[in-house]
Amino acid sequence: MDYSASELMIVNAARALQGNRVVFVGVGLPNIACNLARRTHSPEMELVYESGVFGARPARLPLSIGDPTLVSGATAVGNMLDLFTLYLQGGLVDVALLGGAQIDRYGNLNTTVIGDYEQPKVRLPGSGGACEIAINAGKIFIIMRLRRRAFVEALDFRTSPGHLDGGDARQQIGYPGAGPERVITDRALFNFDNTEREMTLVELAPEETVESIQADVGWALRVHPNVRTMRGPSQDELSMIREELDPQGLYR
Amino acid sequence: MDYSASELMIVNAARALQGNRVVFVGVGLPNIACNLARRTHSPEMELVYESGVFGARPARLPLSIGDPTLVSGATAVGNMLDLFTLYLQGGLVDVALLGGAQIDRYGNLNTTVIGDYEQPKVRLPGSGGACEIAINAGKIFIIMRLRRRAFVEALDFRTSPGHLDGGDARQQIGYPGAGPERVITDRALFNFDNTEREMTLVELAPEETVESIQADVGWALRVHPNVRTMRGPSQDELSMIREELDPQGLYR
Amino acid sequence: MNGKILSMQQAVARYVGDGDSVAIEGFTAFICFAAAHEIIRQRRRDLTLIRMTPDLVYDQMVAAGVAERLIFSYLGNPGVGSLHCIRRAVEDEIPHPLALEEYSHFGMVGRYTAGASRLPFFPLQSYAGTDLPAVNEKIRFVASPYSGEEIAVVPPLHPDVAFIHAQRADTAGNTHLWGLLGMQKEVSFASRHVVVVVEEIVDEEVIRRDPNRTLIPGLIVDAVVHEPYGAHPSYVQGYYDRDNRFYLDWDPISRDREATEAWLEEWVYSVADRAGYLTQLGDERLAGLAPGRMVADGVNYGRYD
Amino acid sequence: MNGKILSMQQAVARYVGDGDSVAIEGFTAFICFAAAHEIIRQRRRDLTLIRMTPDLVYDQMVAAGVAERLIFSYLGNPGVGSLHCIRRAVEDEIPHPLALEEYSHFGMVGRYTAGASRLPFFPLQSYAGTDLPAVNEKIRFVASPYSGEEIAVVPPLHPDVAFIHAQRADTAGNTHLWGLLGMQKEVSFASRHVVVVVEEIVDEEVIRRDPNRTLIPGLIVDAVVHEPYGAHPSYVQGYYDRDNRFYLDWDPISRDREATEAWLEEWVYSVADRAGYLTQLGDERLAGLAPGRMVADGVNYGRYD
Repeated sequence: MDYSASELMIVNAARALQGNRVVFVGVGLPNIACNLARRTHSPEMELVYESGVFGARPARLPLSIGDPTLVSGATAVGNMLDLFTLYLQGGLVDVALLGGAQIDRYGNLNTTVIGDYEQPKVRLPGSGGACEIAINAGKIFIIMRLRRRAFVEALDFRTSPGHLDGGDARQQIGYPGAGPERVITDRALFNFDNTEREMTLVELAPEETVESIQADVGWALRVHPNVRTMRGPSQDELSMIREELDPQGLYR
Repeated sequence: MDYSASELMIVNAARALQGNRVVFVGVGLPNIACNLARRTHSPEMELVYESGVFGARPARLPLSIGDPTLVSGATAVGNMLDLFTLYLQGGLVDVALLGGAQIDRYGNLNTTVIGDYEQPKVRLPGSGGACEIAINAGKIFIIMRLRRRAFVEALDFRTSPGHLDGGDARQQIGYPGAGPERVITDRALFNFDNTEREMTLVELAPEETVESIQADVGWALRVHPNVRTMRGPSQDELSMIREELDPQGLYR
Repeated sequence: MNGKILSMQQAVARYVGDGDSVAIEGFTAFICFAAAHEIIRQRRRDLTLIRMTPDLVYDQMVAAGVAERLIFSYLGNPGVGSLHCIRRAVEDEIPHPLALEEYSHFGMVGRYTAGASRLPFFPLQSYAGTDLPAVNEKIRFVASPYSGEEIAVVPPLHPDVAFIHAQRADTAGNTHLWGLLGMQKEVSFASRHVVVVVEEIVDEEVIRRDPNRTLIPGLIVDAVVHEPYGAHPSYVQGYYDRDNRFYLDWDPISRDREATEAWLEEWVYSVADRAGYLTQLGDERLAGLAPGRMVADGVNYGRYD
Repeated sequence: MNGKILSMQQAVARYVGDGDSVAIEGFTAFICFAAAHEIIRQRRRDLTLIRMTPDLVYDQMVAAGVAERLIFSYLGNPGVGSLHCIRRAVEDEIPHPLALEEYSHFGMVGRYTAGASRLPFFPLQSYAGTDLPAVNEKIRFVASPYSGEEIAVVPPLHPDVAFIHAQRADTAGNTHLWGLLGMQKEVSFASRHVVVVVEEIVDEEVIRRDPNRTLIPGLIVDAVVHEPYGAHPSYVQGYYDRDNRFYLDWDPISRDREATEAWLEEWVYSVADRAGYLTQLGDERLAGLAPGRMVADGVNYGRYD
């Protein structure tokens, strides 16, 4: 069956969300993944947006995290103080989806600058809510394309903490949330199921090999003893994405 | 003209409020005084209640600071967090009216206990919002009946700070508000217009003398060089109180 | 209809145990006397009662002997006078001693907010120069890392269960409340369990047509109890007025221990539930509390599809 | 009609001076482009621009050279990509250097809240273990006097003036806002001056029939500007949708300095005011942004007299 790299990420993210009640959603791929999950295995899933919306029922694909379609028909819409204090810091978010321009082996993320902070080569958007989401959400799923420039040995800037320097560093510093659990990319899937909390290759897209992935990862990659193959989208998942969630193919 | 001690307090309090825009109102006498002020010299006056109401337009005499008549037709009704943080602590309250079971020469108030805290002779209501009102409101008018048991040399408990130990003690401790400016009683009026910030007798009810007041004050009373006589209620003020503000005479 | 819809008897049996901390909040309004009376009927003991203004609702509970501790900020019969049963417990240890943990209103506001926000402390401009910190070691001070100035702080409060009265909710517990919001939202987010008690159960769509009016999301609600007039003798904005006659009547009753126990027997122990209480109260009494109409103008959220 | 009703030209002339700090807030919605364009037209300089999400509104202002400093938490064209004009200023100092003061969203939420509440600091669970405190000395840490745990704090923020767009207000500035509340309330209470910009001016009674919907009281409002479609190309809940075509069109325009200046000439400098902008935009474009109706059910507050 023919599908795009984005569609592969979306369906794998949607499947990973199964069993989670409250999901903190970003716009774009994460948003499509969450809505796919709600329409397939998790109808009870509640979508939280940092714009202050809880229990959104978007009638169309939101154009931004502040789209009016997220407000009309939502369960509750409050101010951002409530969203960040009562919902996120309050510990009600089960899982949040984050991405970044750079990621390291411990799932720490950079969305601030490429190059020096004062004289940046590229000025990126910055934290938004990502820094506190990474600290307070129950767990984190990271969704980003696997590219050499993104999977780096050392971040230019640490915007959002993953497992810091690994091991029990998060517990030591006292974060409420458990941090990154999975990294979902267009070419492979990773988890952190080891005491060092180091990113581990567990699944490969059909045409990929351990070597082809290692070639685009900036550190000596930890590989699971038996690496499986990523399951592609089903026909149902594809048609739901193409016909309902992203009819214009903005994220194709 | 015939009037009660309460009516004398109410009209003097109402007159004292002239020129103040935002008034933090307690229920009872202060409430009648504020509504009298709004209906006479200060139609622009905004009434704030600790229950979360700003700009109340009560259609009847409120039975409590949480009466539904304070909500219907108000300018804004929010939660108590907003009331205490944005309005009171935020510095928007020009003047607040407070009372107490005991007051000392510096306008410090006790509304907590008579006797020992652990084994109280009388357990009083406690602070309510009085403690932070006394600290944050622009200034304080104290309204209470002048009785020997109330005007004491030393408080059994300091619930709400006045001028503390006098002088610039408030500035030293860093309070935002200026503290007590007047004490309005049924028998005399006092201010604190001296560098020691000590309660000073400035006006007497017709039948009172400096001696009769001193007899019911537990410390050597400071007296203004020329003490005036309290102005009694006008016919208009009396009829407004008796016909509109307190028709049942609850506070007569 | 999901499993959250319970009777008050079921909700109290399930969510209130001996020794628990219980918050029946609502600042002078939305005071859920129905929950208090059911807790008394089920003869819970050693409860820590939490409320900014204990009001008649806790005066009755203390008189009935369910409480061992009170966390509060203002002890009074609003607009009337003292809470005589609580004073009897504090001054004369009748029916038994009552421990007090005392704050100002802002302090309680801060404790609920810190609890709801999972904050280690809430800073507020209060308490300095008063005797309150001396009698409550939980009131402390922190220096600002900017100016160095000291500011008071209070710690988070997490009641075991909160009973929140409101106008309407759907069966999932998504709750609309209008009028005095008090601290209903914060105490709900701060509590381990939340029981919402409403005048009306409405369709989910009624809630979703006005999401800004949703004060409490079903996500944090354990049970929804449909209990019309459940806040009597306090009031519910737009539904009924405060029954001030009862607030006045309670003063002489509560001054006398026997009269208080007789009242509890007649109005709590000998009625099966709220319905029984209302029957005893009579339709005429309730009809006299009906307000006129002042309806908010509709607002258009718009349909975006 | 009192003296608070001003034209946008008058409001900017009166409340925005060179070197001032200006907050045109509204999180992805209610973004008052009308205020931004008037500030550009009046050629203010050396402004500190404050917004959680600078969005296209500050991209345009920075391109026009009004700003010397930016206080923010997320620099992006939401759902589209980069803010190229701001990047040009930061990366290449075009038209001139732009100083950045950077927080996370929660940090900005905290700065507004501390400012609105006259608190010396706002505590939040964030920043520990990241590089943000190293590049912003205003982000500090305080130890809890209870557990000893360290928690991040941010200081109060007090913009010289805030421009707040909303659906409706009365002539005194009492403002109803529904939909995404963002931080409109807090930034208003935090600012020295507040200009409310609304789609409709309504009778005071409309506001007073729903006091829970009043987000901003006239007490803190200096001026009320009646500016329909004043938030275009962003949106106003129930009134118009976001004009996403413009957000997409801005990407290629903003990538090119000349194209950007040509756009500013055509849509800002060469139009007299918002009315002129709307005429140039055309009724058809606006008609295409009209949402369907989803109206909130009325609620009864009750008449208590």
